[in-house]
Amino acid sequence: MQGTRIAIVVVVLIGLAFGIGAYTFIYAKGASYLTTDPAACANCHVMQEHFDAWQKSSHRNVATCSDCHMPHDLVGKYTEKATNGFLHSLAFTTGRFPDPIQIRPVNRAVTEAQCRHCHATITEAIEWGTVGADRHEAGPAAHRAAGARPQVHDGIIEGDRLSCIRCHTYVGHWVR
Amino acid sequence: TTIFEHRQEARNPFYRVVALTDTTTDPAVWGKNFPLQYDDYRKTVDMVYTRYGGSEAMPHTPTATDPRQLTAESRLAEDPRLVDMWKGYAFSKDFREERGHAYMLEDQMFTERQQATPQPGACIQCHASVYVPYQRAGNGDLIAGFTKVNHMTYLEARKLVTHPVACIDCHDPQTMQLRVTRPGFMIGIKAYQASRGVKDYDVNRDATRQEMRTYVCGQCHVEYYFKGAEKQLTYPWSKGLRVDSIYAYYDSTGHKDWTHAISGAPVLKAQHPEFELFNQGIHARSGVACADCHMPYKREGALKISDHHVRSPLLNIQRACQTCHKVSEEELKQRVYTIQDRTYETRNVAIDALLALTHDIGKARQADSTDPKVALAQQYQRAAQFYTDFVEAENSMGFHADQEAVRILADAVNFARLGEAALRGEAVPRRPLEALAASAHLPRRGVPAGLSDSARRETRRKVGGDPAVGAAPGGR
Amino acid sequence: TTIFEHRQEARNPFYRVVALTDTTTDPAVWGKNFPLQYDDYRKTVDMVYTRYGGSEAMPHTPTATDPRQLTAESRLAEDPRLVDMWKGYAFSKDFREERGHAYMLEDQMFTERQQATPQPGACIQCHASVYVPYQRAGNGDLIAGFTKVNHMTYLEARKLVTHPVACIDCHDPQTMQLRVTRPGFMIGIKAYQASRGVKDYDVNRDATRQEMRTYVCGQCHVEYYFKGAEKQLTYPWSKGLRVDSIYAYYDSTGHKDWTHAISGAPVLKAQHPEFELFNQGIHARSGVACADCHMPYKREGALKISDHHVRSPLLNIQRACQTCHKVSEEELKQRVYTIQDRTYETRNVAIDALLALTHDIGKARQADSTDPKVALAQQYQRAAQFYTDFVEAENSMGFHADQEAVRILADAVNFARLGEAALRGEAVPRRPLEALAASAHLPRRGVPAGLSDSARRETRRKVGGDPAVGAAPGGR
Ligand code: HEC
Ligand code: HEC
Ligand code: HEC
Ligand code: HEC
Ligand code: HEC
Ligand code: HEC
Ligand code: HEC
Ligand code: HEC
Ligand code: HEC
Ligand code: HEC
Ligand code: HEC
Ligand code: HEC
Ligand code: HEC
Ligand code: HEC
Ligand SMILES: [Ca+2]
Ligand SMILES: [Ca+2]
Repeated sequence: MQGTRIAIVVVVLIGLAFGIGAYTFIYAKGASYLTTDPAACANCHVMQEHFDAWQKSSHRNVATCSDCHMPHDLVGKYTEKATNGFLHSLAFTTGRFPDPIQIRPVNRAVTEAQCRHCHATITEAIEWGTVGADRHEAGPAAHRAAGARPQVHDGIIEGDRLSCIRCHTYVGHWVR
Repeated sequence: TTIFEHRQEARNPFYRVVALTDTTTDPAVWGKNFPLQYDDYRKTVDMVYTRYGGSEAMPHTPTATDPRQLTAESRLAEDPRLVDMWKGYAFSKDFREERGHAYMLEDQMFTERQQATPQPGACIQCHASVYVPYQRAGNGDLIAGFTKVNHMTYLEARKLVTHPVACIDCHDPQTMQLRVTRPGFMIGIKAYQASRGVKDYDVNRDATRQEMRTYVCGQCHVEYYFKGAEKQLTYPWSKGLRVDSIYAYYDSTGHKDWTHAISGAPVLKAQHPEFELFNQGIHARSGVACADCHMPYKREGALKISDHHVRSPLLNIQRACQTCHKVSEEELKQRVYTIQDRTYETRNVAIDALLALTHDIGKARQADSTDPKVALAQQYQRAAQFYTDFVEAENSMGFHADQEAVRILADAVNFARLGEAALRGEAVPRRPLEALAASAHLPRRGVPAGLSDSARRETRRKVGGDPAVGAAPGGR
Repeated sequence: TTIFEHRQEARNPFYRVVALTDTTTDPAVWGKNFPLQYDDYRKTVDMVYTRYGGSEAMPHTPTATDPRQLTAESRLAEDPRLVDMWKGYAFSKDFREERGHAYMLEDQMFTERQQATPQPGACIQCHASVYVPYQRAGNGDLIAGFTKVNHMTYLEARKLVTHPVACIDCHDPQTMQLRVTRPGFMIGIKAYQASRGVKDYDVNRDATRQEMRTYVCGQCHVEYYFKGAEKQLTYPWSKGLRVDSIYAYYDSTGHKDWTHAISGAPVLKAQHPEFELFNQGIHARSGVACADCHMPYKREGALKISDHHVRSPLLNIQRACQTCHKVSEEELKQRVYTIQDRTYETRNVAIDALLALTHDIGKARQADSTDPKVALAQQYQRAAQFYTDFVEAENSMGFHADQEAVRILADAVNFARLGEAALRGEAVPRRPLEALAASAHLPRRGVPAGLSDSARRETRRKVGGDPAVGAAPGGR
């Protein structure tokens, strides 16, 4: 059952991608997702606010949209771009997306990782003992036994790591 | 894995100079490995005051029983009503503004309260580095050591300890990760979690890192009492953390801290319920931890570290608040003061109401001490007193949970009012909490306010649909 | 809508179909130019309830004096204590939950309060589109028209109007900019600004755009009274917007709304002080406006427009709150309910306290109506009543300023307590506000709480330095 449904979804997605989807992707400038130029993101007016806010942010000269929203490894990057590019183009075309736009847990996790990627050095003191080791390996304290309850908050495993965004919500763009 | 293995992978920024073990109490030794944290830790000797917090350095002429040259200001001198409020209890002899962690051991040792009443060994848990002493006293069993020290006299216990709270009380010496070392908290939080349906909670196993950033403070900044003749240090949380749950707990055990000298009422002293009140506030609800504000990150060279100079965030607004709140320091200070002034004013109103009742009961009791009206009124004083003191003793002057603090005071004034009614012989419920429930819990839209979430869901199901947001036929 | 339209709309927001002038009252005409806003505006007929807000559609059998087929639920039926609270006043006959703007004219026309007491023409300012009628009545002079209509009877005034609040009441027809059209507000806000040292404040000239997004609502969602025999509609703000300032204002004028039927006290009715309470809260302090939550931006195709379906934000959490608060809808709802439940419970406690006093005065008065103790107690009832009603009548159940709402209730309970003391013949100040000041304003660290900012600065200067954050010699 589950398998069939997934198969149907896949077929439909392929159909969309090559049919109307292609039109959508081109018309809505979904290809913008394949670049790292922030202005390209703002091709979609629904991204305009974020673009404007980014231009006033502390990161305007140091990090572009994709630096924060795309994984830094190449495969991950283009997978992410393709997925987001397609999903967002589709959403833009149908007009069916949350208002205000909200980051998805999976994309939030991407961003969290990106902060750490650039700020590895300065966060060493607060990340050490946790880097590369989430609770399934070491747990918050070495003597914590396995079987602890992992807790997920907005896509971040709140075991050992602190969320950067919880304190630094403003760094990329603040739309409030 | 230990930190040192991690260092290979993650370029650990700290250099291991000495080996730390689970018996290294002296923070100076830890400081060899972590000089930045140690330097800040030592700054807790600073005395700087804010409108309601921090502390003021007051010269003190050393005496035989109190050699201190500097103390924090006397809260009794500042507001003499407190002397009447605690009449008959050691607190009416000496009660001071609290100051930095560096002073905890000497302040406990030399408070005049020690002269007024011999204090138990149980006191020591929160005023010294007890982790190693407890282990020793219990021959490697922390809880056994804790129990044993609780039974001692204060002076016996005092001999076992050397330092105020130290690195080892919050950190695992191998991984430096946070840990809870206070049996009082381990047992208390387990009872609290059980009340919420979480079985067999082990704080050092089950808490997230962010929770630990609150729990290490909750080890001491809590309401407590000494249970029974064994003076078992106990956190009264088995019914919940709200003032009402704690009062209900005391009511069910019949515990009293002392008999009020003016009114004869069996009363309770609330003490620093920071953790409990904080948990009712919007910051706790938003996942903010004590350490976020009281030990915010600071940049030291190429690193950010936790500021171990634990103090009033108002002395460090930029780091403590401005990462989350993008408004000016002055504006943030004013926001805090607005909340605190409002709490302070209402606290003052509540203390007046409480004392009026206390004195009225005193008079009635002198006239006829067997009058059952007096006994009933005393119950209301007990409640008014605990509720008022819950906010008075809490150290943020309402900031940690602003609406809740003032709600508690409103209830306190109401208990004082009902106590007067009881004295006049009017019919009031035998228990203050029943009176509160009768007044407060009028259902609205089919949903009684103040229900637990599960009970609320239950009611919703009964009345059909979610009355929280229910559609009715529109008029269009 | 197709993707083409999306891109078109982005460039060309509005189409001018008809010419609007300063006498175009009918919103349907405006709707030709602004169909999206007009569509939403008409949705205010919807009746959906939340735990404390929105409204519930109740079938009503039309009668000779009240032809409505649907009304909002009776608040008197829900909480019959309100009948006693307002005994002797029209509100004890009929008081309902308020509903959408579409109903404002019919609800005012057909409330039973109209039967209980003939109402003045002054009522109409807030229940109809009066901008053009006022201009007409004053021959082009808005204020003159306002004054003239105030003097009329309600039924005379009613004949001058056709629509509930309409586009022209908030918008300039040429620029579509917001404007204030209600003389009551223009005069009131000017008096308030004068109390803060701002001279000659003209709201339509001096307010910022963000302020206007609150002021257009503050035109009606405010406490008011009819001054003198001329029934001049007046906002009691010349001493400030806090409940204490408003009460002080009424005390200084000696105004009463009615004589309480049970106690004989000269009492006041508070009415929808949303603007006043909101201004004491953290959202106002942070620069958030009514329209941000009650008329949030919504995406219509490529456009962002203001949602003219003015309603409870809890029915629209995503747009109303999530722009600023990045937490789930359910969590936001629970945050609001936590605040509201706490307010509601304390409101219930306050009402009980107030009614106990009211009845006690009633009894004492029957025994001896000339007893000076009764007159004094009545003053305390007056204060307790106004403070309680200030929160009861405010429509957010405390959300607009959570701590302040409960603080007000705490003071109300305290007034009730002091009223009983007065009845018992105890010495209490002649004026409740003096009693409040005597209790509340104990100075701390040299700075009396609750001082105005300028007075505080003054005190600071006197005690030397800024006692808010003052350094003292450290002990190191
Ligand atoms: C320095 C890092 C950073 C940069 C650069 C950045 N963002 Fe973001 N972005 C974030 C973070 C963090 C969030 C999540 C905010 C939250 O959930 O509180 C986010 C969320 C979003 C969202 C979801 C909506 C929201 O507000 O949660 C959108 C859309 C978005 N970003 C678009 C952009 C665009 C377009 C650019 C470039 C113009 C950009 N971002 C640049 C960090 C960044
Ligand atoms: C085709 C138009 C378009 C372009 C170009 C575009 N976006 Fe978006 N974006 C959208 C739409 C529509 C949504 C809302 C999707 C939803 O929430 O379902 C969105 C949502 C987002 C979100 C939050 C939702 C999520 O899935 O987490 C992020 C983050 C984001 N965009 C980042 C970017 C970045 C970075 C770029 C440039 C590399 C970009 N966008 C370019 C249309 C676009
Ligand atoms: C492409 C690399 C990159 C990414 C991704 C990135 N940053 Fe940065 N960030 C920088 C650089 C470079 C600076 C500037 C450092 C300076 O000015 O000294 C900076 C500055 C900062 C600052 C100091 C300025 C301020 O706004 O307070 C903070 C905090 C910060 N980053 C946090 C974050 C967080 C949180 C994230 C993820 C949401 C993030 N950064 C993502 C490169 C990055
Ligand atoms: C959101 C920030 C924040 C969080 C989180 C927080 N506090 Fe506070 N705390 C404050 C502020 C602000 C004050 C008032 C300081 C003053 O008056 O100078 C305060 C005061 C205090 C005081 C009295 C300090 C003094 O200078 O006298 C103590 C003790 C305290 N908090 C402990 C705690 C504990 C324990 C927790 C966690 C359970 C906690 N705080 C969580 C902001 C916070
Ligand atoms: C071992 C018990 C213990 C622990 C653990 C503890 N405290 Fe304390 N704290 C105290 C005592 C005792 C005092 C009062 C010392 C005195 O007045 O001599 C105090 C005082 C304070 C003060 C008042 C400082 C001032 O200037 O008035 C603050 C703030 C504070 N603690 C916050 C915290 C925070 C935050 C944590 C956790 C990171 C924490 N405490 C952990 C026992 C503890
Ligand atoms: C559950 C932890 C805990 C226990 C047990 C405890 N204290 Fe404290 N004590 C604190 C904390 C936290 C503070 C700082 C906050 C405050 O003063 O309200 C403090 C502050 C103090 C102070 C300084 C302020 C004042 O009250 O003058 C003294 C003295 C003191 N304690 C004495 C004692 C004595 C004596 C006992 C035993 C009867 C005791 N403490 C037991 C946690 C505790
Ligand atoms: C509990 C709140 C909190 C969390 C969680 C947090 N930070 Fe910070 N961060 C701060 C504060 C406060 C400062 C400011 C330090 C200062 O001013 O000395 C800071 C400073 C920084 C800076 C340096 C700013 C400068 O002045 O150059 C960077 C970069 C940074 N943080 C990145 C991160 C990253 C990446 C994460 C997640 C791994 C993170 N932070 C998690 C609170 C936090
Ligand atoms: C009252 C509790 C407490 C005491 C005592 C304490 N710490 Fe910490 N420490 C903390 C907290 C909270 C953190 C933040 C941990 C986290 O985020 O997981 C921390 C973090 C650290 C870290 C990690 C890096 C950083 O700065 O965030 C080091 C290293 C550290 N402490 C060393 C020490 C040393 C050395 C001492 C004694 C001189 C000490 N601590 C005493 C509570 C304490
Ligand atoms: C880690 C993030 C964080 C830190 C640090 C923090 N806050 Fe907050 N604060 C919040 C959040 C989240 C809220 C809830 C409202 C919201 O969602 O914006 C809040 C709410 C508030 C409010 C409104 C609630 C009320 O009780 O009226 C005030 C005032 C406030 N904070 C002051 C402060 C001050 C002062 C400090 C520093 C002592 C501080 N905050 C530190 C995150 C933080
Ligand atoms: C930060 C958001 C916010 C702001 C700003 C705000 N309100 Fe509200 N308001 C609310 C919430 C939440 C409620 C409670 C709704 C409920 O109980 O369903 C409410 C309730 C109300 C109600 C009763 C609604 C009902 O459904 O019965 C009125 C009337 C009202 N507000 C008017 C105003 C006015 C006038 C202003 C400006 C002076 C204002 N509000 C500012 C959030 C806000
Ligand atoms: C200053 C503006 C203002 C004036 C003047 C005013 N109202 Fe209202 N009225 C409102 C507002 C705002 C509401 C909705 C909020 C509420 O019901 O609390 C309302 C609601 C009502 C309602 C519906 C709820 C209820 O109370 O049953 C009636 C009926 C009503 N008014 C009648 C009158 C009458 C009769 C008068 C004249 C004595 C009058 N109004 C004068 C602003 C005003
Ligand atoms: C001309 C007077 C007037 C103005 C201007 C006005 N209101 Fe109202 N409002 C009323 C009246 C009267 C009612 C009650 C109508 C009824 O119950 O029949 C009401 C009802 C409401 C309600 C309750 C809806 C419900 O479902 O219970 C809300 C919310 C509200 N107004 C918000 C606002 C906001 C926000 C603004 C400004 C953008 C505003 N009002 C401007 C007079 C006004
Ligand atoms: C109770 C007050 C009120 C009434 C009545 C009202 N509006 Fe508005 N309107 C507003 C507010 C507030 C804004 C936001 C203005 C701003 O941000 O400057 C607004 C904005 C607008 C805008 C600008 C675009 C937008 O949506 O933000 C248009 C066009 C508009 N209104 C048309 C109308 C029409 C047509 C009517 C009658 C059907 C109407 N308004 C009735 C308060 C009102
Ligand atoms: C335009 C921005 C904005 C909007 C819209 C907004 N808020 Fe807030 N809210 C704030 C700010 C700013 C604070 C103050 C704390 C801070 O600085 O984060 C705050 C504080 C709060 C608090 C904590 C204060 C308290 O009283 O406990 C709650 C709860 C809250 N908001 C709920 C809501 C809800 C529910 C809505 C929607 C009905 C809403 N907010 C809409 C900006 C906003
Ligand atoms: Ca202090
Ligand atoms: Ca309503």
